[in-house]
Amino acid sequence: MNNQQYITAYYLDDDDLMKSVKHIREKGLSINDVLTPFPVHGLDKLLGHRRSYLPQVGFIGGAIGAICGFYFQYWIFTEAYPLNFGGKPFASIPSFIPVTFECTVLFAAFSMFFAFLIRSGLGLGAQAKIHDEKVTDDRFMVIIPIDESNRQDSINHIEAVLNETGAKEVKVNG
Amino acid sequence: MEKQYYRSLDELKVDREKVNEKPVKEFEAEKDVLLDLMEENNFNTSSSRRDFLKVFGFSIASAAVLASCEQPVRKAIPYLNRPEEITPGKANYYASTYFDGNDYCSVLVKVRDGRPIKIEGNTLSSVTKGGTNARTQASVLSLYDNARYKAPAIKGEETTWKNIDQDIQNQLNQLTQNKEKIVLLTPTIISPSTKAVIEQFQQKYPTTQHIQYDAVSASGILDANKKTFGQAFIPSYHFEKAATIVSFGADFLGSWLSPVEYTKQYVQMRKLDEGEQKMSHHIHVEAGMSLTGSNADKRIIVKNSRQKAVIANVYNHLLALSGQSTFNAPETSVDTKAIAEELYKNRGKSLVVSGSNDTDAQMMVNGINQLLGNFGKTIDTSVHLKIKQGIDQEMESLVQEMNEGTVGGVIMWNVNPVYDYPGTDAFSSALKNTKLRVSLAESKNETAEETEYICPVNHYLESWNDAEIKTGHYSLGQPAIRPIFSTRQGQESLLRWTGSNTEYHEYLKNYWTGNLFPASGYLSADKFWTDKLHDGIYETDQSETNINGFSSNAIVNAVSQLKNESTKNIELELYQNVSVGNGTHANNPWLQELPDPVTKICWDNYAAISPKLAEEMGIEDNDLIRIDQKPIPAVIQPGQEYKTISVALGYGRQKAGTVGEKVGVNAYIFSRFADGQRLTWSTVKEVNKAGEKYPLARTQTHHSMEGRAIVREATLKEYQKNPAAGNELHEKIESHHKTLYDKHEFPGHHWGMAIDLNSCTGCNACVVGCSSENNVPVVGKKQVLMAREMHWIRIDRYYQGDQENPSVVRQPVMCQHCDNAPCENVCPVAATTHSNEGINQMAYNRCIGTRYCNNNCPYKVRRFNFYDYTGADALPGNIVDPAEMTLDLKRMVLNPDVTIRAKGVIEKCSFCVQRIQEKKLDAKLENRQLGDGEIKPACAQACPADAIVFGDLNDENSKVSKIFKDQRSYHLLEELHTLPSVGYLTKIRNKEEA
Amino acid sequence: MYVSPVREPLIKGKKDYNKVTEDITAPMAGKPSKYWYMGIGLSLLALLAGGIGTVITIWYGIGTWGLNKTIGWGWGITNLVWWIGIGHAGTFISAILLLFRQKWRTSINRSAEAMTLMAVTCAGFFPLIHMGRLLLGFFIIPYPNTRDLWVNFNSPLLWDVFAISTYGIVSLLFWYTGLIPDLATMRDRATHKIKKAIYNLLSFGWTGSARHWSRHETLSLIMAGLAAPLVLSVHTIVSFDFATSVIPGWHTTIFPPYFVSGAIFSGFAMVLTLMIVARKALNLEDYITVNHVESMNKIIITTGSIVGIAYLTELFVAWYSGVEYEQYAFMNRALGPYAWAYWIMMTCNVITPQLFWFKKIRRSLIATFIISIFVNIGMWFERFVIIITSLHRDFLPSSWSMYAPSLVEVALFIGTLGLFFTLFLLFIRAFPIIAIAEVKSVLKSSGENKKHSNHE
Amino acid sequence: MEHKQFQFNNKVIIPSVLLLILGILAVIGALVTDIPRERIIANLHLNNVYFLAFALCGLFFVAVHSIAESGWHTSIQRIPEAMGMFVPFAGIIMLVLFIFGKHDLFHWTHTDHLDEVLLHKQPYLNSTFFYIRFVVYFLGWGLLGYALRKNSLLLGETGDIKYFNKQRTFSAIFVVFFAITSSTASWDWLMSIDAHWFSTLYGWYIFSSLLVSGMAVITLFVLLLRRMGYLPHVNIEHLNDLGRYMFAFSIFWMYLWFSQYMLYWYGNIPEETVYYYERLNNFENYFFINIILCFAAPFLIIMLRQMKRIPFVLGITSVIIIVGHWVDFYQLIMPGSIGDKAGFGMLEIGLTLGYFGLFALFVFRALSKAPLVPKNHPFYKESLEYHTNY
Repeated sequence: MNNQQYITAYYLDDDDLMKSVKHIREKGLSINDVLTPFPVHGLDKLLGHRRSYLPQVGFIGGAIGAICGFYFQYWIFTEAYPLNFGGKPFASIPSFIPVTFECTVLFAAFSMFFAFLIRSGLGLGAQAKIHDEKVTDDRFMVIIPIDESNRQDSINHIEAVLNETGAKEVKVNG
Repeated sequence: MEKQYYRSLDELKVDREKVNEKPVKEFEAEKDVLLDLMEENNFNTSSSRRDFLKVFGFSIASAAVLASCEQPVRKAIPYLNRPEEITPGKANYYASTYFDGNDYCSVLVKVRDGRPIKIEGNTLSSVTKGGTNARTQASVLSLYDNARYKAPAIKGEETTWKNIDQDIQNQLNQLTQNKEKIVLLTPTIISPSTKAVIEQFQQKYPTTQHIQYDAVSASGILDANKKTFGQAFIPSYHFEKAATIVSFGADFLGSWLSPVEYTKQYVQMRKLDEGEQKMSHHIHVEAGMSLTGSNADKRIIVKNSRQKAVIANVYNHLLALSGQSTFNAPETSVDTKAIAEELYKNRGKSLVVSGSNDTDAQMMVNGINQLLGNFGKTIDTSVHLKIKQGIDQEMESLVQEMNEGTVGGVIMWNVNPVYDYPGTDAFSSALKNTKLRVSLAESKNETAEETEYICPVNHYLESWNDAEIKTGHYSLGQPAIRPIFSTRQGQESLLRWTGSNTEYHEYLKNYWTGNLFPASGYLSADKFWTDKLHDGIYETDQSETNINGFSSNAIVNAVSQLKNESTKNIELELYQNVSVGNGTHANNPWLQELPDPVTKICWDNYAAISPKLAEEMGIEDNDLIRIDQKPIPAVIQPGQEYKTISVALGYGRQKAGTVGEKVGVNAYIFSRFADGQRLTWSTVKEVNKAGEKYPLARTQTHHSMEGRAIVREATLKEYQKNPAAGNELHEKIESHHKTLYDKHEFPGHHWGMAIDLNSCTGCNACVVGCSSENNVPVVGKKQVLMAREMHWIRIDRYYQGDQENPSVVRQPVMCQHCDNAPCENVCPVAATTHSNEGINQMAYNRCIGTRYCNNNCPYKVRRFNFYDYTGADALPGNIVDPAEMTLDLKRMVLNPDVTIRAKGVIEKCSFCVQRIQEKKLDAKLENRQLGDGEIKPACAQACPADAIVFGDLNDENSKVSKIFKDQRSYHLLEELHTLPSVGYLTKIRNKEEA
Repeated sequence: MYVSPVREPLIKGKKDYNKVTEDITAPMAGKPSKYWYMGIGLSLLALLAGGIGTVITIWYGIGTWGLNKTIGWGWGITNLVWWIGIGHAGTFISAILLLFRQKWRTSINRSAEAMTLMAVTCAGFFPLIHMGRLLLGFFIIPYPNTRDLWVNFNSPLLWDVFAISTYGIVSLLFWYTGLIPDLATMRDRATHKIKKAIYNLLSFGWTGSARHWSRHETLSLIMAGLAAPLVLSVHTIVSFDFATSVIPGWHTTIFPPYFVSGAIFSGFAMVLTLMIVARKALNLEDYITVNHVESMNKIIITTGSIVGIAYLTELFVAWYSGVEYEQYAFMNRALGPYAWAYWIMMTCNVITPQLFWFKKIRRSLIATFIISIFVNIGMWFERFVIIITSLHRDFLPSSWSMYAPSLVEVALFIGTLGLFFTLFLLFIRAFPIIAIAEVKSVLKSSGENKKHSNHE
Repeated sequence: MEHKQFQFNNKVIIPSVLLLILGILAVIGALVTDIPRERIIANLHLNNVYFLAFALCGLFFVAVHSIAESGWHTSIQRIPEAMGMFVPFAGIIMLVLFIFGKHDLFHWTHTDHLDEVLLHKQPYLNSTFFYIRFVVYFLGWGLLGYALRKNSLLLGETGDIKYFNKQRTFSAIFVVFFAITSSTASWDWLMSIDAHWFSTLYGWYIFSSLLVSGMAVITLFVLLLRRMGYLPHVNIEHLNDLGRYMFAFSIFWMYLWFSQYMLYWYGNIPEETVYYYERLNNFENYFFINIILCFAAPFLIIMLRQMKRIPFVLGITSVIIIVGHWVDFYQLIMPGSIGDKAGFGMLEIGLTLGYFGLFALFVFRALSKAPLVPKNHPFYKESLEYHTNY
């Protein structure tokens, strides 16, 4: 990140947060991010976030898993090494279903989990920029970027709007 | 079946030398099956075939080395020049003769890389006709018994043959000089050349008396025949000619005289092949449940003391029927009239035998057979069975003389009277009164241990021998391996002591060329000898000529003195079972682990008591009881006579080796002499509960079929009306068979096996044969108690009907090789699959031991290696091997064609796939079709009843295909649609009601 | 969101967000109590017993167990199924209850999921140790060996390998996904440097960003959607181990759903057993309330009744089928030598849970605790009955046999109990055993203090 | 929000009656042509059972949601309740059919030539006991259904917690009763058609079929009523939930179907496989169409959240499921009862549509008898403010 600076402020209640986010957006300020200790319902809509594509990723992952899992077994039983097991046909399709299913779930879960981590920039060793340690406890923090071209005005404006909403600890943050 | 019989190694020494003079020829490619196989498998290394052979030679050489001395086994010398008859990896078969004084069998010895590994029946013999019994099958293991005497010993100190010979000769000379009696005590000798050796010995030492001693004798028959025919002999019985068989306690399928021969004969009249409508009717009178009794159509329960009365009554009725004067027969509750009438109807087509040693009883049986005109028809008096020539009175006198101190020396050859003579130490104490005690013994036993001189004899597989089992029926025994230890065969010892230096081999050859060759019609004595050695048998139509006519005077005399014996006491009956027999082979683990065909108990003998008596006395299975103070575990035996307790002989050996010692109790002490004969039953004074438990290892604990159609049966009448009688289910089930997927195709062969439940007598030969062929581990009593025996084939036995006198059915069960096998489906690692020849195959090295297949097998034929029984496991030092089967010595018996299985692996019947492959290759190399019946799995091979037929189901004309189409044919649990490749034929009983 | 006043609060006491954090993280702070040490001592002792049993089994072989030629599976597979069953509660609570919008799950899903993972670990031990050749167990992995041989995809045991490992992995991912925000809380609360570093590493850099939350929720939901059929599939496949065979008593079509419901039944019982103790010991009574216990008891009575109906259905159809083997198998269960086990099973699984029809009992912690233990025992015996009584007398009476476990088998079972409790005790020291963020999200709608004043 | 009372007017009566007439015509048509009588009876049986299943699913839906203390369902619960009112009538027509046609349906009723297996089953499969069970089922379902409905109306009207608790009790009793009778009834009316065959799972399999097809019918009625301007408060979230139910239960049905099929396929024991053998060899089209309609189609169509939120898609899926499970019942009944006399033509289509008309008449009439929403139900407000994120 470059020198972009932000103003952070927090609220102690999710309802207050919702109200103020609405207010801030109405004032034409862009909100960089909102940090909350738990998922606040309806916040996405207020912030104008799109719905995540994770389900689609999961579907594709699952489909790949299903096809691979099934074909893997089918190939082994009919091409690689066909064996007569208890008189069952080589392509003993019902027998392939359980493993196919498990592969589907496994692939879907993996693809979604890693898509989630990658998309969110999370992962083993990823460093969080911690604005306030209480954010994961009971503080709901809004982060508003400062317009660097008009720094002081921007700061003033933002602080004013935030103070209107009853935000606490409004401060400039690097 | 075309089998190549090879002559012995020794015999070929001369030929080999000849071969060696010439430059060694490159072997012909088609002979070297294995090599070609390896090449086919693209072993494209730089090593030549010859190099490979050198390496391969190791295994052969190691065996050869082992056979000669006690050097480390693994040091080996490769064959640079291959002996002519040995192809690495190919087995040779040598004809030989098994006779241990008790059982006779003409056999082929399978020798693989210098080691005898398997005994098979010799089909050329008209006596045993390729059949074997359990003990014959197991005898190969005794060769490698660690309890064998390994070198001559004087007073327990090992010595050289020279020393011991000198000592003994000195002493013998001394005794002869002093005119002191020398006794040569042997079991029945049926070897003509040995008899000549003994005669030679007697000439050298004239005070020598030769006594033949049979622990379980036929002295009664000999005596009776002496009285009625003027000569003590045993005739030839012909069960195959008898439409009605009445046996009074003669267990002729299990232990009486010549069971293999009789089984062969008996089943001829029991088989209902190819639409045969008739079978013999078998009535069996006995007290305990014997193998034969359990096969009878009608089993009449009579205690031993009353059997004579039954015989007398039958005789009396027959006298009446044939219009002769009757006598005052003691009363009996048995409907003897019906028996007599049936016999009378079948004059000349009936056979009455008795297992009793009571001369009177046997004479009456002779009288009955005479009245029925059976002599000359079902009983041949002109051909004598030479087995069991021991006269009990001679032994009795000997002990008396020894006690009196009139016997100077005793040479005991392969006898064990200290163990098997009646009373606890009657013989042992008598023996102490002799000056010279020599033992010619094969392995550790009670008698030898009480002698100063132990001269170890060869195992029969290391020995030359001959036998005349019946008049004119000769057979030869030849060594299949050089003596493993410093042993010498008995004949040779006797020859040495006479001062002769002739090798017995020479002696034998001379005897044959001198005595038998002239009448043989052969032009060359050498040719005669090599031919007979190749065949193993030499049969002539000689007959005994000096038999007097039948005289009934003695019988008349005897019946006039019959008393109405009646006792309320409990009687004790002693019998031999099919495994341990008379006890000689007690140290053979295959036999010890062989479940009794009736009780399914192994590793012990026990007191079989009737359910009623047990209830009265409050005895349960495994309760220790005391019979005249002697503790013995009890087993409740359905069909046992109310007040008879049966105990098997042959157990309770005190000195026999690790396996056989202290297994069970010695029941010989209960046998007794009466009227000059040794009897195997007696009355007991008291029987009481000891209040302890003694767990008996039993391989089958549930005895009812629970009304399931497992063994299907019908009566002969029903069968005659409808060949599918008892098997109606089969057609019904077949018609309902629906499948959700098509059967796999078996384009080449589809192996199948048919088992005739009518023929199977339950003799267990197949079980040992299988163990021997397939290296089936022995697990010991403790593991059997935990139901972990490993047998690949078992004989299920079920009782039906009331427990007073139930009917018995048996069913050999091995892997059914189902085409829809529930076991194959579930193996996660594909260790068990179906071959394209219909075989359910196990890849042992792939198995990880989930036991899932075992659970899923409806037949429960899969066996799991719970411990390391074989030493094949990767982790050393945790072997469970109660029978010492992992000793290098005993491992020599392993069949190299069959992998030994590691701990944690499932194993099971493979249809002897190694035999299938071998025969297929043979046929391929010879560029011909594989013939039907050419392949015989070990069980089918061993079966004396020919109950098991193996072949190709894809071949319409094969015997097995035909049997499968028989209306009696069905599959076990066929309603499960497992599509087994094993079929059974319903059991048909020749009796009135179902 | 509006919540009807008829509903009982899910979180008791006057809580705010901070209080929630404080309460839930309290058990991890400070030194463990002496009870904790006693507990872990006992658990480790049990684990040691299991370790000894394992070594004996591997060294001497399966012969040290009580199995025989007829009965190839005994306590080992009984324990496998039992543990796997217990492992079903966690995912069921998280996934299926989530889909069915049962809010009360939020207080217990974390620990239940953790128990799932622990139980699956214990379960996974048994198929390994019961193998005759454990050292060659890798054969079960589908790879072509030197002879190009693969594995047998027809085998339910192989399906098990896939099912159990997939279940383990997905459960772990699911559990961990839920744990990430709470780990961030722990990170931010940690004062000790090393502790903070560890939590920092484990929390994957979580900030609580609204975007992340949005994706996180989607991920949780879809994972729940995946886990729901997965949880069904696992015990279904375990049931296939038995039902695909032809053995009477095993080969029956009702097994898949009946096993699943039995699994949830036993899983809930185990969760109850532990939670009733844990809520007290860790002072979490406000979060895991009697209301929660009652809700779980309702699930127990439902699944218990389903299991009961399945028992009866099996019995009836065994008779109705007219197949003599089936009939005998069930007669033998009820009246044969193992009838005692059958009646323990019947009593514990069918009769005792019916007591929960009474509201008093349903809401009594002591009664619930006792009954939950009964159910645990009953469900263990259910598997024992299914495995042993079916195998010990199947088609051919000649092979019928009896089974009793050896000390080694008992030790192995005790060992897994030790493992389970060790892991659980470590878990409560290391991770918040209630999902902090999730509880906070329902605090307003279902908490006691804000109960009557909430409006959107 | 203002709620209209449902009007049982010509707008709904005429189409229903037309369908009913179509059905009657189909039967008459079949009678005058050479269609075997057995085929008509088997079809009547099929529809009797199938439409009874809808009705029972209605009751079950209400009962289960009451027990689970669900909130969202309150706004649509009148529809399943109304469906449940069909139960008594279904009982009557079923009884009539059994009296006249049981010999064509059930081989075990031919008591003069039973084989040993059927003789063995006689203690259960005999006409007397069959009718006794029949009466017990309908008495139980009818009375409990009536109680549920009546109590629900009272609760909706008064909002009294007493009725709330009472409803829970009735529901619990119904669920327990239904858990047992749904299995036994399916054995009686369906499994015993293949009298030799058996499957322990059968009852639960039928139950799953009942659940998913009933859910589709509920959805269809909800959509229909919305289309007609009723139920304005039912928003996309409720539809989404109904869609999720259909989706989940389709998977559940497939799961049970697979469990039963796979286990019998795997064991390959003739006495079990004969069932599938018949269907795979003589009814293979129905066999596969069944799977496609009941599982593959709904699974693929409404897997994504977006699709569940399109009423039209949901409607189409409902119809597919209803047709699919009709096929399911067809292949459950036909092979065992009439075998090669089975067919598919105007009779089958017409008769089924006729039953639909009949069923609709009952449902519409019942809907008109009470307010469409339980406005004082304690959870009703939850339902109104219902929104989901998934």
